[in-house]
Amino acid sequence: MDNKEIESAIEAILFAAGEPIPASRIALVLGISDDEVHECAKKLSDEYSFNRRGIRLARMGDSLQLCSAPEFSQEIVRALERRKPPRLSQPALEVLSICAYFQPVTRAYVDQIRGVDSSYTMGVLLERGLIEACGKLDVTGRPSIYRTTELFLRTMGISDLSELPKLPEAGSDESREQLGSLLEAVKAEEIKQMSIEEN
Amino acid sequence: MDNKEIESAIEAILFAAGEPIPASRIALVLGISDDEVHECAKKLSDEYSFNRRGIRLARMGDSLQLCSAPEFSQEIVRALERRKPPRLSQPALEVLSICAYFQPVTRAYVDQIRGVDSSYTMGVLLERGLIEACGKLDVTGRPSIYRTTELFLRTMGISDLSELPKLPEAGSDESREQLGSLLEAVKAEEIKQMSIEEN
Amino acid sequence: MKMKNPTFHLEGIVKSSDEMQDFTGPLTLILMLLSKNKIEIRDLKISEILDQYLEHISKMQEMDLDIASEFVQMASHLVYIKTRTLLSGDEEVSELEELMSSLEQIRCHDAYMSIKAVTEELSRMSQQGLLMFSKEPEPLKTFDSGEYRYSHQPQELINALFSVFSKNTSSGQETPSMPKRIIYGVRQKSSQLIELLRNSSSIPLRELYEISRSRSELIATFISVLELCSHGSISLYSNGGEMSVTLIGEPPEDFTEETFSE
Repeated sequence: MDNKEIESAIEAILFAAGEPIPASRIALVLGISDDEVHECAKKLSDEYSFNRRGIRLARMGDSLQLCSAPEFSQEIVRALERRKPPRLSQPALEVLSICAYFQPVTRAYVDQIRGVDSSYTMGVLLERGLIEACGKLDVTGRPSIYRTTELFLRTMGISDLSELPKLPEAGSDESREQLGSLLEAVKAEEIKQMSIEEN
Repeated sequence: MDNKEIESAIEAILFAAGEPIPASRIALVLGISDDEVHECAKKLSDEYSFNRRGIRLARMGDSLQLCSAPEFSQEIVRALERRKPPRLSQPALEVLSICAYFQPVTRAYVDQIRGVDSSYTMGVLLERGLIEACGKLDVTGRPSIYRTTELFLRTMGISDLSELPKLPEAGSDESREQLGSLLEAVKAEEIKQMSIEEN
Repeated sequence: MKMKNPTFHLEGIVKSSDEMQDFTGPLTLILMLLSKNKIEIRDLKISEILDQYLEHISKMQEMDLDIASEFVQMASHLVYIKTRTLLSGDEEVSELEELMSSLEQIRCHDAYMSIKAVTEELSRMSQQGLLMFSKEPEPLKTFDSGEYRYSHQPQELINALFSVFSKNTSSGQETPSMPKRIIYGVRQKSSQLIELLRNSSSIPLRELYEISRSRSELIATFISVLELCSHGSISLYSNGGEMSVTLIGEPPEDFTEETFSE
C-alpha cells in the first residue's frame, strides 16, 4: 500500500466506524506503525481543511474520528431535523398567558388558576424556551418561580411586556363588564373553532 | 454558494445523515434546484472514484448516500470487527429478482413462480433490507405486497430499476405448443357457447 | 394502502398492424396480458377492462379498422371469460378454470426461466455493492433543539387567559375574577436585604436591583432601601462613582407590612 492508499483505507475505516478509533487498531490492520497512521491521518485532515470539505478528521489523543465540518452544521440540522416542534396547544397557551400576565409565578399558582395540574405543560414551555425559572419564592418549600423569556417577546412580536394587551382592573364594575364581554367573545371564538374543526 | 461549496455542503449533510437523503431535501436547504444537487453530487461521486478515495457516493432514485468504498471492505471488517457481509444465495437471488422485475409482488406470487415455499428467503431479504412491504393487495385475505428497497439499488450498483439487465423473453417451444391446443379448446368452447345462446 | 387496479399496457404489446399478425386469436392476447401485467383473471374488474379496451379501440379506429375489429373481438372475449369465471360456483371447476390454470402454469414457468437467466448477472452486479458499508447518523447538534419557532398574536394570550376563567365559572365556581398577583412585601424584602448586608459589609445598589427577578420585586427593593435608610438601619454612600449600601443599625422592630402591585 502506498501512502495515498493508506489515506483512503483510513478514510474508509473511520467512515464506517462513525466513532473514534484508536490509531493502533488501524495500524495493526494495515500492517504499519502508529506513527505512519498518524502521519497519513494528518495529511488527510489537512486536505479536508485546505479544500474546505464537508468532513473533518479529528485526533483525540491516540484516537481518530471523522465528523462533519462545523461550518455546515446549520445546513445539516435543517436537512436532517425531522419536523418542527408542534405549535402551542391550547393548554400551553393558557399556561403561557398566566405566566405572562402574572409573572413571576409558581407552578402551584398556575395549577390553582387553571384548576388542573400544569407541570407537563410548564415543562414543554421551559423546553421551548418561552418561560424560564428565575429564582425561588421565599416561602415554605421554596418553590421555583417562573417568568417569560426574550424568546417569548419575539414570539409575540413585542419588545416589552407592557405591550401586551391590557387586562381589565380587578374588582371594579367596569372590569366585570369587560370580563363578561371578553368571555362572550372567547366563547364565540370557541364555537367558531369547533365548527371549523368539524368541517 | 459556489459549486465547490455546494459539493462540500452535500458531503457534510450526507456524512452526518449516514442514511439515504432525498436530493430534494438538500435542494430545499441549500436553496438550489434538484438538478443542481444531482449535478454536484455526480461531480463529488466522480471525484471519489477517480481519486480512489475511501468513500463513495451512491445515487438511488432521487436519494443520495455516502458509503465506504468496496475496495476497503476487508480492512473495515478487520478494524471494526464487523461481520463480513454474506453473499446472496441462489434462492435469495431468485426471490430478489422476482421482486425486482415483477414488483410489487405477493409472497404467493413468488411461491407460484418458483414452485416452492419462499417465506424463509423472503424473511431473510426483508431482514437484510433488500425488500420491504409496501401495502396490501385489495383481494380476499389482503396479502402484503413487497417491493425492492433503495438498499437493493445500491447493492446492485444502479440508481434506478430501469438499469437492471433486460429480462429475456422466455417462451419455450413446449409452451407454444400447449398454447396452440389451448387455443383450439377455447374456440371449441366459444362455438358451443354461441350455439347455446342461439337456442 | 390499496393497490390500483392493474392497467393494460396495450401500447407495449401491439405496436403495429404487422405485429398484430402474430396473434392467432384472443387467447394469445390474454396470455400476453397475463405475462406482461402479472394479473389474475379472477381479480380483474370488468368495467376496468372495458374502459381500457374501449379507449384503446377508439384510438386504434383512427388508424386501422382491421385492428379495431380484432380488438373488439379480444375485448369481448376477455369480458366473456371473466363473466364465466364469476358465474361458475366455487366448487365447480369449469373447463375455463382448467384452461386458466394451465395458462398460469405456462406463464409461471416462462417467468421462472427468465428470472433464472438473470440471477447470475445480478449476483455479479451485487458483488461490489455488498462490500459497501454505510455509517450511523451523527448526533444532531442541539443548538436549536426545542426552541419555539412560531409567532403568535398577543391577543391569543388574552383569549387563552379568558378561556381559563370561563372554564372555572362553568364548573360552578364564583363569578369570574382576576387572580391576585404574587406580591412582594416590603417587609419581606427588607429582612432579605438586612440578611444580605449582614453577610457582606457593603453591596453596590446596582447589585441589589439586579437580583430582583420581576418588576414588583424591583419596586419592593427600591422602597425597602428607602425605608431602611429613613429608619437609619442602612446607609448609602458613593464608592468610586457607584452607590453602595452598608448596614449601620438594626432594622425597625415594628415594620408595617405594605404591599403594592405594578
